Order: sequence, then C-alpha cells, then structure tokens
Amino acid sequence: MLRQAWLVCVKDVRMEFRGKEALNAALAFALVVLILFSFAFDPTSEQIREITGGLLWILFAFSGVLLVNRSFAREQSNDCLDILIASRVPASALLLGKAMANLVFILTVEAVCLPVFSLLYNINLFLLPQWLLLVCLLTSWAISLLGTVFAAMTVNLRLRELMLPVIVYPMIIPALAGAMQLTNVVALGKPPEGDDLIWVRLLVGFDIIFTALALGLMDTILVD
Amino acid sequence: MLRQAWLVCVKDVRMEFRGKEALNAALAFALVVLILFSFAFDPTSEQIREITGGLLWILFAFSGVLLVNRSFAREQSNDCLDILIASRVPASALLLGKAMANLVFILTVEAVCLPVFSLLYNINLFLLPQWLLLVCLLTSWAISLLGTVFAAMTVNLRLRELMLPVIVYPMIIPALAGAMQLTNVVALGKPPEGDDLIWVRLLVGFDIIFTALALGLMDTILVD
Amino acid sequence: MSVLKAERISKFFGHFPALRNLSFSFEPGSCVALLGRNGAGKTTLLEMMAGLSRPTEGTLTIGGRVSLLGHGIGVYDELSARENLNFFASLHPRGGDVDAWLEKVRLKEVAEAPLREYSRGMRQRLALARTFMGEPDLLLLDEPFTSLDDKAVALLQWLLAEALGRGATIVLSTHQIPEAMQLATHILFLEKGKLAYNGPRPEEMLGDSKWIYRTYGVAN
Amino acid sequence: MSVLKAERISKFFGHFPALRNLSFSFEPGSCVALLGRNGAGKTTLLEMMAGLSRPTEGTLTIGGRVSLLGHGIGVYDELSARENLNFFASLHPRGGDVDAWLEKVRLKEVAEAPLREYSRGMRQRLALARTFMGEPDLLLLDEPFTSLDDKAVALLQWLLAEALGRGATIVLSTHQIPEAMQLATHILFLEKGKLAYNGPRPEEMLGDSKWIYRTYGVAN
Amino acid sequence: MSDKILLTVGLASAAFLVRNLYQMFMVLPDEAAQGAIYRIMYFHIPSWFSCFTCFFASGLASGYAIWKKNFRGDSLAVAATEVGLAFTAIGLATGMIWAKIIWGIWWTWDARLTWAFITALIYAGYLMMRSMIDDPGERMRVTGVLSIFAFTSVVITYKAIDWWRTQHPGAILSFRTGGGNTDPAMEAMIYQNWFALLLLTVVLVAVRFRMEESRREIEGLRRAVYAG
Ligand code: HEM
Ligand SMILES: Nc1ncnc2c1ncn2[C@@H]1O[C@H](COP(=O)(O)OP(=O)(O)OP(=O)(O)O)[C@@H](O)[C@H]1O
Ligand SMILES: Nc1ncnc2c1ncn2[C@@H]1O[C@H](COP(=O)(O)OP(=O)(O)OP(=O)(O)O)[C@@H](O)[C@H]1O
Ligand SMILES: [Mg+2]
Ligand SMILES: [Mg+2]
Repeated sequence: MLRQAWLVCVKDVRMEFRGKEALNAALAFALVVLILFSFAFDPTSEQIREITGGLLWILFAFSGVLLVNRSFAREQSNDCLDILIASRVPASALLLGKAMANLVFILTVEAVCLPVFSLLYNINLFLLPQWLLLVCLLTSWAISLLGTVFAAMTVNLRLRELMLPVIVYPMIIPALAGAMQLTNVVALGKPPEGDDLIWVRLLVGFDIIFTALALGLMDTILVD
Repeated sequence: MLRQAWLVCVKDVRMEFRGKEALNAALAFALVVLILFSFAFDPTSEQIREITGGLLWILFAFSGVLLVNRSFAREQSNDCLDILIASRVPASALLLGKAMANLVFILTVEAVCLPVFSLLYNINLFLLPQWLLLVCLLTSWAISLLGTVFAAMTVNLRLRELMLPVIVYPMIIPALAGAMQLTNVVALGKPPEGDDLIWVRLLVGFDIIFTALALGLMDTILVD
Repeated sequence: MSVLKAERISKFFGHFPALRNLSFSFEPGSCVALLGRNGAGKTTLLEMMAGLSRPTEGTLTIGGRVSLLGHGIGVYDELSARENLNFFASLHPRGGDVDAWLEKVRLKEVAEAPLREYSRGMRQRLALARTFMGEPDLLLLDEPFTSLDDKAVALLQWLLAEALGRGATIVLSTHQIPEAMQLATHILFLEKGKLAYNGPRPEEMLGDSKWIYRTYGVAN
Repeated sequence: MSVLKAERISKFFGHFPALRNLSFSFEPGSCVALLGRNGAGKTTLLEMMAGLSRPTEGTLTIGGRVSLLGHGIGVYDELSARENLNFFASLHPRGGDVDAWLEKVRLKEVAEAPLREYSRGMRQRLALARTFMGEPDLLLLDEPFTSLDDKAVALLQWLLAEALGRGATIVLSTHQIPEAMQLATHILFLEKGKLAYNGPRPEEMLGDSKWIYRTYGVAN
Repeated sequence: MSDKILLTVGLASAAFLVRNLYQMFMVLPDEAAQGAIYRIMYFHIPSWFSCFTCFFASGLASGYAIWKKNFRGDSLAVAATEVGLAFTAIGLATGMIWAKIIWGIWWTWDARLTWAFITALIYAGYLMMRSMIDDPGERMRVTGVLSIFAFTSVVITYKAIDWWRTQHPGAILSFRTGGGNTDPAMEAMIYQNWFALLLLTVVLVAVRFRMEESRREIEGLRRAVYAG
C-alpha cells in the first residue's frame, strides 16, 4: 500500500511540476488576496502584527483548498479515478498519495508567500525558523489531508468547487486557530511556551486522529 | 437583444431558485469565512469597526466569484452555451442576461450576510440604508459583470476555478477598495462627503466603462 | 429559406490546417452525411456551420434558422422538460409549439419533473425535441446516433425524414454509416481536412459501409 | 485466473431498481456482449463488476486482474504516453511491457510528448494500450466502439481477439451490435434491469442486429 | 526587421547607456536631500516609462489581433507584455532598494506601490492564461481582451500619485508639475536614459516576437504531424 501511495504521489507531483499551472495559479491567487487584505486592513499600522497569523493562515487555507480541489479535478477529467479503483488500488493508498502530493504543493506556496509577506508587511517571520517550519508542516498536513478526504468524497458533486470549502474550513478550524496563534507568537521571536504549547499538542493530536480516521474509513467511502 | 438578455436572466434565476444549491453553498461559504475571520481578528476589539468594510467586501468578492463560476459551469454541463450561440443569440445578450442573474445572486448573499454580520459583530450597518444599498448595487454589478466576462472567456479553461479569481480580483480592486471605504463610512452613520465622494464617482465610472467595454467586445470574444 | 454554401473555406488552428479549401453547396431538402476518419475535421466543419467558429479563409454562407445537436445534449438539467422547451422556443419569434413536441417525444406526462430525474433515453428524446422544434431550416447533427438504442434510432430517423419532407437541410456527421445511409441524399467525405468526395450518395454505400474509404480514401 | 460470477444481485438507486436479481457466471475465454436499451442497466452492471459500486443485494465474485475502459479514456492529459503507461504498469506487479505496447499502438515515435498535443485517435490508441497492457484477466469495456473510425475499430477488434486467445474474459456493452457480434461468444441481454437473455450468442444475431430485441424484448 | 537593423539598434542602445552612465556618475552632482542614491531614479523612472509603453503596445497589438484575426498582432502582444514585465521587475527592484535606503523599509502599502504590484500581477496572470489555453485562436481572443482590460490598471498606477496622498513622491517631471522643482539637467538625464532603454525595448520585443512566431510555427507543424 505504501508503495502505491508513493507512486500516486510521485505521479501527481510530476504532473504538476511539468506545467506548474495550478501551482502558479495558486501562488498568484495568494498574492492577489494579500493585496486585497492590504486594502481591507490598514497594513501600515502596528495592529497588523497581531493579525499576521490570521492573515497568513486564511491565505493558506484558501489556496490550499483550491489546490486540493484541482488535484481531484485532474483525476476526474478523463475518469482516471475510476480506472485506479477498478484496478484495485486501495482507496487508502490513493488518499495517502494524493494527500502527500497536496502537502508538497501547499508547502511550496507557503515557501514563496512567507518571505513575500515578511517583505511587504515589514514583519520578520523567520526569527524562529524551526518553529515556523513545524507549524507549517503540521497545519499544512491537516489542510491537505482533510481537503483530500472531502475532495474524494465530493468528487462527483456538481458543486464541488463550492462545497469543498464549506465542508473543509469548519473542519480544519481547530488546526487553523492553533496555527494562527502559534504563528503570531513565533513571529515575535518567542518560542511557544505555557499556554501556547497546548496549541502544539492540539495540532499534533489533530493530525494523528484524522490521519488514522481517514486511512481507516477511506476504503468504505470511495466505493458505494 | 434586451429581450433575449431578459430571457436568459429569468431562466438563470429560475434555475437557481429551483434548487438554490449554489446560493445555499455560497451563503454557507460566506458564513464559514465569517467564522474564520472571527478567529483571525479579535472580533470583540474596537478595531473591528475599522475593518468592517474590508471584511465584508472580501467576503462578497469571494462568494461572488464562486457564484459566477458556477453560473457558467451550469451553461457548460450539457454544452448549452454552444446551442445558444448556434441559434444566433447575440453574445452580448447572453453576457448581459447572465450578469443580471449573477447580480441577483450576489445581492441575495449580501442581503443575508449584512444582517448576520451586524448581529455577530455587534455593529449596526443599517444607519444609512439608502447609501448602503447604493454601494452594494454598484459594487455587486462590478463583481458580477467582470466575473461574467472573464468566466465567459475562460469557459473552456482546465483551471477555471483557479484562474477566475486570479484574473477577476485584481481587476475589481478599484471597485472593492471604494466599496470598503464607503461601507466603513456609512457604517458610522456619516453620509459620504468630501474625499469619499471620489469613491462614489470611481464606482460609477468603473461600472460604466466596463459595461461598455464588455458589451462592445463580447461578440468578438465568444466566437472565434 | 435554407442556404448552405461554402466557398474555398479553410480552418487553421494556429498553423495546423484542420480544413483545407472546401467548396460545396447544397439545395434545401438535402440530407448530407459528413463522413471521415477520426480527426478528419467533421466536428470542426459542423461547428463552423453552427457559427461557433469562423473560417480562417473563404466564406461560408448560412441562411435561415439553424439548430444544432452537438456532443452534449444541450438542455438544462435543473429545468423541467417544459421549461427547457419554453426557454428555447422563446428565444425565437417562430419558436415552435411546445405542447405538440412534448407529445411527439412522449414526455407529456413527465413534463413538469426536473430533468435530473430522467433516464438517459428520456433526456435524449428531450434533446431531439429541442433540436427539431420550431421548424429549423438547417439541422446540424454531430454523431447523433451515438449510444442510441434501436427505438431512439428509429425516432431520430423519423424526425429526420419529417424535416426533410418540409424542405429542411440536414448535415450529420457519423461513424455509424448504415444508420445514416437510409436517409442521406449526399455525402461529404473528408480526408485529413480535404474534401475527398462531394456528391450524391452512391448506391454502393447502402450495402457496404466501407466502400467510400476504399474508393476515395488515400491508400494507407 | 479470471472468475466472473453473479448470484442474485440487485442494485437500487434509492428506491429505483436499476438491476434486479441477476445471476450469471462465465468461464475464462468468454466474450460477453452486454446488450439492452438506453437505461437498461448496462453501465451500472459494468461499474459494479469494476468495483466502483457494490450490489445492494446478492454477491458478485470477481477474480484476477481487472481492467476497465469506461466512457472517459482514463489516461492523464498532463503526462506523456510513456509516463502514462509507466504509471499504470507500476501499480501492478505484473504491469506489462511499456515499450512493446507503445510499439503496438504505433505511438513509439511520439511517446515523450504530453498527451494534450495528441489527436483524438492517438489518445484513443493510448487508452487501448492502457486497458489491454499487462494481460488483465477480466476486461470491462463500456461502449468501446463509440465514435471510432474503421481503423480504430479494427485495432480494437484485433486486441480483443488477442486477449480472448490468451484466455481473458471480456465483458463489453454496446449499441453497435454488428461490430461486437464478430467476437462475442455470449450475450447478456438486459431489459429494464432484468436479465432477459443469458447464454451463448445465437447464430441469428450475426446478420440481424435487432433479433434479440424482437425475440426476448418485452413487446412495446 | 532584419538582423542588421536589430544589431545596430542594440549597439546604439548599449552605447547610449554607457554614455548615460558616464554622465550620471561623473558629470551630474549628488542630489541635495538624498545624496548619491538619487541616481537610481535614472533607472527607476525610465523603467516604468518603458514598462507602460510596452503594456500600451500590448493593448494596441491585442486590439489589432482581435479585430483583424491576425496572429502576428498576438505575437507582438506577448512579446511586449513579457518585456514590459521585465521592466516592471526592474522598476519594483529599483524602487524597493531606493525605499530601503530612503524610508528604511522595503515596502509600504501606498496607492502607487500597491497599484504597481497589482499591475504586475494582472500581466503575470495574462502570461499564465496563455500557457493554459491550447487553441491558438482562443488564446488570442481571450488574452487579447485581458490585455485591453488590464491597461486600466496601468492608467490607475500612473495617476495614483495625483488621486491619492501617497508616501511615494509626487510628480517631479515638468510636463506634469508645470516645471520649476526639478533641475533641468537631471530631468534631461531621465529622458536620455529612457531613450536608451526604449532602444533596448525595441530590440528585446523584436527578438521575443520572432521567437513567438517560430514557436507558433513549430506548434502547428507538430500538430500537423501528430494529427496524421
Ligand atoms: C517598490 C517601490 C516603488 C514602486 C513600486 C514605484 C513605482 C513607481 C512607478 C509605477 C512610477 C511611475 C512613473 C510615472 O510616474 O510616470 C514611479 C515614478 C517615480 N518614483 Fe517610484 N516606486 C517605488 C519607490 C520609489 C521611491 C522609494 C522613490 C523615492 C523616494 C521613488 C521616486 C519616484 C519618482 C521621483 C518618480 C517619478 C514621478 C513622476 O514625476 O512621474 N519611487 N515609481
Ligand atoms: N481547438 C483545437 N485546437 C487545435 N486543434 C484542433 C482543435 N479542434 C480540433 N483540432 C484538430 O483538428 C482536427 C480535426 O478535428 P475534428 O474534431 O474536427 O475531427 P472529427 O472529424 O470530428 O473527428 P472524430 O471523428 O474523432 O470526431 C484534429 O486533428 C484535431 O486534433
Ligand atoms: N447514480 C444514479 N442514480 C440514480 N439513478 C441512476 C444512477 N445511475 C443510473 N441510474 C438509472 O439506472 C438505470 C440504468 O442506467 P445505466 O446507465 O446503467 O443504463 P445503460 O444501460 O448504461 O444505458 P445507456 O445505453 O443509455 O448507456 C437508468 O434508468 C438510470 O436512470
Ligand atoms: Mg467529431
Ligand atoms: Mg451506459
């Protein structure tokens, strides 16, 4: 199963990095929303420090869901998903592979957006790079995993591009809330401690629980 | 031409209000994002007053583009667009009709979200209802029109759901910026005056210029 | 009055010539079978006749009311059968009698139900009603026999015969040659975008579908 | 080893019975033509065999390596022909020889170009390679002859014959009966979700496609 | 355009640039308030002018391409847009370096800077869109309209300093201010360097235009081969 998951992941990453179309579009989307934010919230005020985490993770949640959505659309355009299921690739392998590929995509977007944000909003986010990396990894996996699960479930829905955010955002709010809080703390150069460590534990717990749930349930979800 | 535009608009509105699927989804989306915002920005602080307009119009721009996107997906699912063009319905009538229908949808979402926002964030937005209505009408038309134009153009694009926001958001930023500013002012109970009247003029000018451009160019765009 | 006339039309997708230098013209009352291998340019030509694209060179003259049945069925899933027909009829001054057509394709009883509850066959019948309603002068059909069962094929052939009877012009592309040959009066045979045969339907095609490939096709 | 056995299977979509109480079983080396009118349940049955859905009642036993060719072609537009085949081959221990198959469907020269530059015929050939590669035991084909030209039909028939030759089981649904009858050894004929005929292909079907509708169809 | 003309124009542009550099550093004095760094304006302003010129040319070429169904217009539009984006990058980079030195920060969100960024993104979207549409005719129409619409944002960028109070300096060139607050020698230098950059622009656009033309030809040939 892990081998097949890996194959699916490699295939997805290769497909995307061939033309980089979805990645470029997601990046452009993130930058555009960054500009929108600058109109909505006075970006030169000191207040902006307090909502840095909020802005960033809303941004990443939005473009993450777009990327995930795209990743299933690609599978669906020529009914390739049916072929994979028919040739007995376990649904959990499919899920895992696609979630890993989507993680790569989301991390790529973050890798570009974080420095740009630092520059444009004049806030150094990289005071504690190892903590930032940890928060990004944990939260991006949450977005990617839950996004992939629900994209798989809504793959035949007419309204997928509308329904996916509606379902995924509320589900990942715990992870996002944690990420927002931690990013704010880390951006100040303070390693998380005390109350904030609860958020780290929440993120880890969230990832573990949902990964287990998804892998366990996936085989019954995809086939009706 | 106006008759056909009207027919298209009535058909679209009827189709949507039959199942209300896209509308409900867009509404749910807007509410979910509202909740996301409440995690990102401290909703009890006084600061929230200053970003009311920003939050609202980011929300409406997002769900507006989703709705517009959906409106063309509907036309495309059974190649209905081809049929309309083949039976010599002018492209400008199509565009106008669909833009009007989308205006109705966006206004519906706003009609629900504005009171909900007032309630949740404890800010009375309706101190100057006539001004609020004007701002909503002008800006929603901008979103709907530009959204419809670019949705029509990207109707065959693989990545439409990703590219549409990337193209439309930057184009409507002038209108959105105006709407944010005016909404902030109106929410304080002050009728726009002085500098703020420039924004009203900008909105009107924006609508006129792009409506003219769109109607003029549309017939050459849709058919190659 | 239906007019269908092409003068030296070509269609390029960028530099790639999908159609090269076609000329033909047909009288009202003709039923033209558009034949050719995959990628020969049939769909491209039909879309040009439908006005979905314009020729790169040459002139294509189309007169009268045009009606298209492409790969999609061209009706809205969210509307009922009656609403669908009403909408398409209302777009034209001479729209057609919706009730009569619902009767004709045997959808009268279920006319108010939204389309998504229909079976595939029912949706196809509605698509046929949409296409043939309102006495169009020029009917453009792209592979209309695809995935139709025997009954649906019979219904389509009956509708085609009726349209021919009142003087409409029909152009249909297909790979299912026997079904088309019963009605075709003319054949346009395309080979890699070039016109390889243009004329009345040869007698030989009735029994032997591949005759045209053998006789006018490029050896290969 | 290929096994294909259905015991009293039914499929309900909500309350609507798409398939009712089917039982059948086929030996390796059979070529089963799945016939029936629009909406009879052919696609539903094939999807169940492919494992895309499960029967509501009854048991369906499928053994061996399964390969599906549905309405979509089931290859990725963003990858090249070789990458496509490599990927699908790598999913299985006995994946198949990619180079040999590229040769077979005459795509060797263009094997590195991304699929979106291919013409329709080339994509179809690749889809055929994907489906037949790696010696699957059970081949499930939903209307495979649709919009194929004469050459493509010949290629498909040749591939089918070859697969039958090495003992694979084939189930194919179609409305293009003459094309299918050349190879079919058995017929499953569905009428509104019920099995109306299940047995070897009658001689009569060779010349007369509608024989089965007339003989086993419900009068209507 | 023949190779010879292109080469001549290219050499002229290089020569002019060298001459300008000499003038800038050896002849003209430091600016009173900013010191030596003000010289970056000799590239900052001409870059934006060249960028706007390119986008304007792109809009015109797009209109022509759509109107006449002429693919050469389309090729010219891409060429101009890409070169324009290169100048946008130079404008942004010089502006940001300048900002870091004068204001102490790389970026701030005033109207001029924001709209320059928006413009860059819109035209980047134009290029992205091109890569996603396979059919050359559709590509021409869609991105052509986009290019025409996008020019509004160039206009806003240009007028931003008049319409809003910006941290970015207001107009200094005499045709906008009516003259008087800029040293004529410095202003002349801006125009001279713009001229040098324009020559360079012509060369770059012409080269890119040729590339696009042959790319289109190759694409067509390839399709013709594959379709067989
Ligand atoms: C990233 C930062 C910057 C951006 C995106 C930017 C953008 C622009 C743009 C688009 C123009 C248009 C040219 C025109 O007005 O016709 C311009 C002109 C100009 N910029 Fe900047 N700029 C930046 C930073 C700066 C800084 C830091 C300074 C000086 C302190 C500066 C000084 C000028 C001047 C003097 C002009 C000419 C104004 C005129 O007379 O038209 N810029 N800039
Ligand atoms: N939008 C397009 N861009 C580029 N090439 C195209 C486009 N549409 C069609 N073609 C090419 O033009 C040729 C003719 O295509 P067309 O779809 O008309 O063939 P057809 O005769 O309908 O084939 P089929 O029997 O497979 O439907 C093909 O080689 C195809 O690849
Ligand atoms: N997901 C579904 N939900 C509800 N009903 C369905 C669904 N899928 C199929 N049906 C119904 O089941 C019946 C059988 O459909 P199926 O697609 O299997 O027919 P078919 O034999 O393949 O027809 P065709 O020849 O038109 O392809 C039809 O009446 C159809 O309306
Ligand atoms: Mg075709
Ligand atoms: Mg079927």
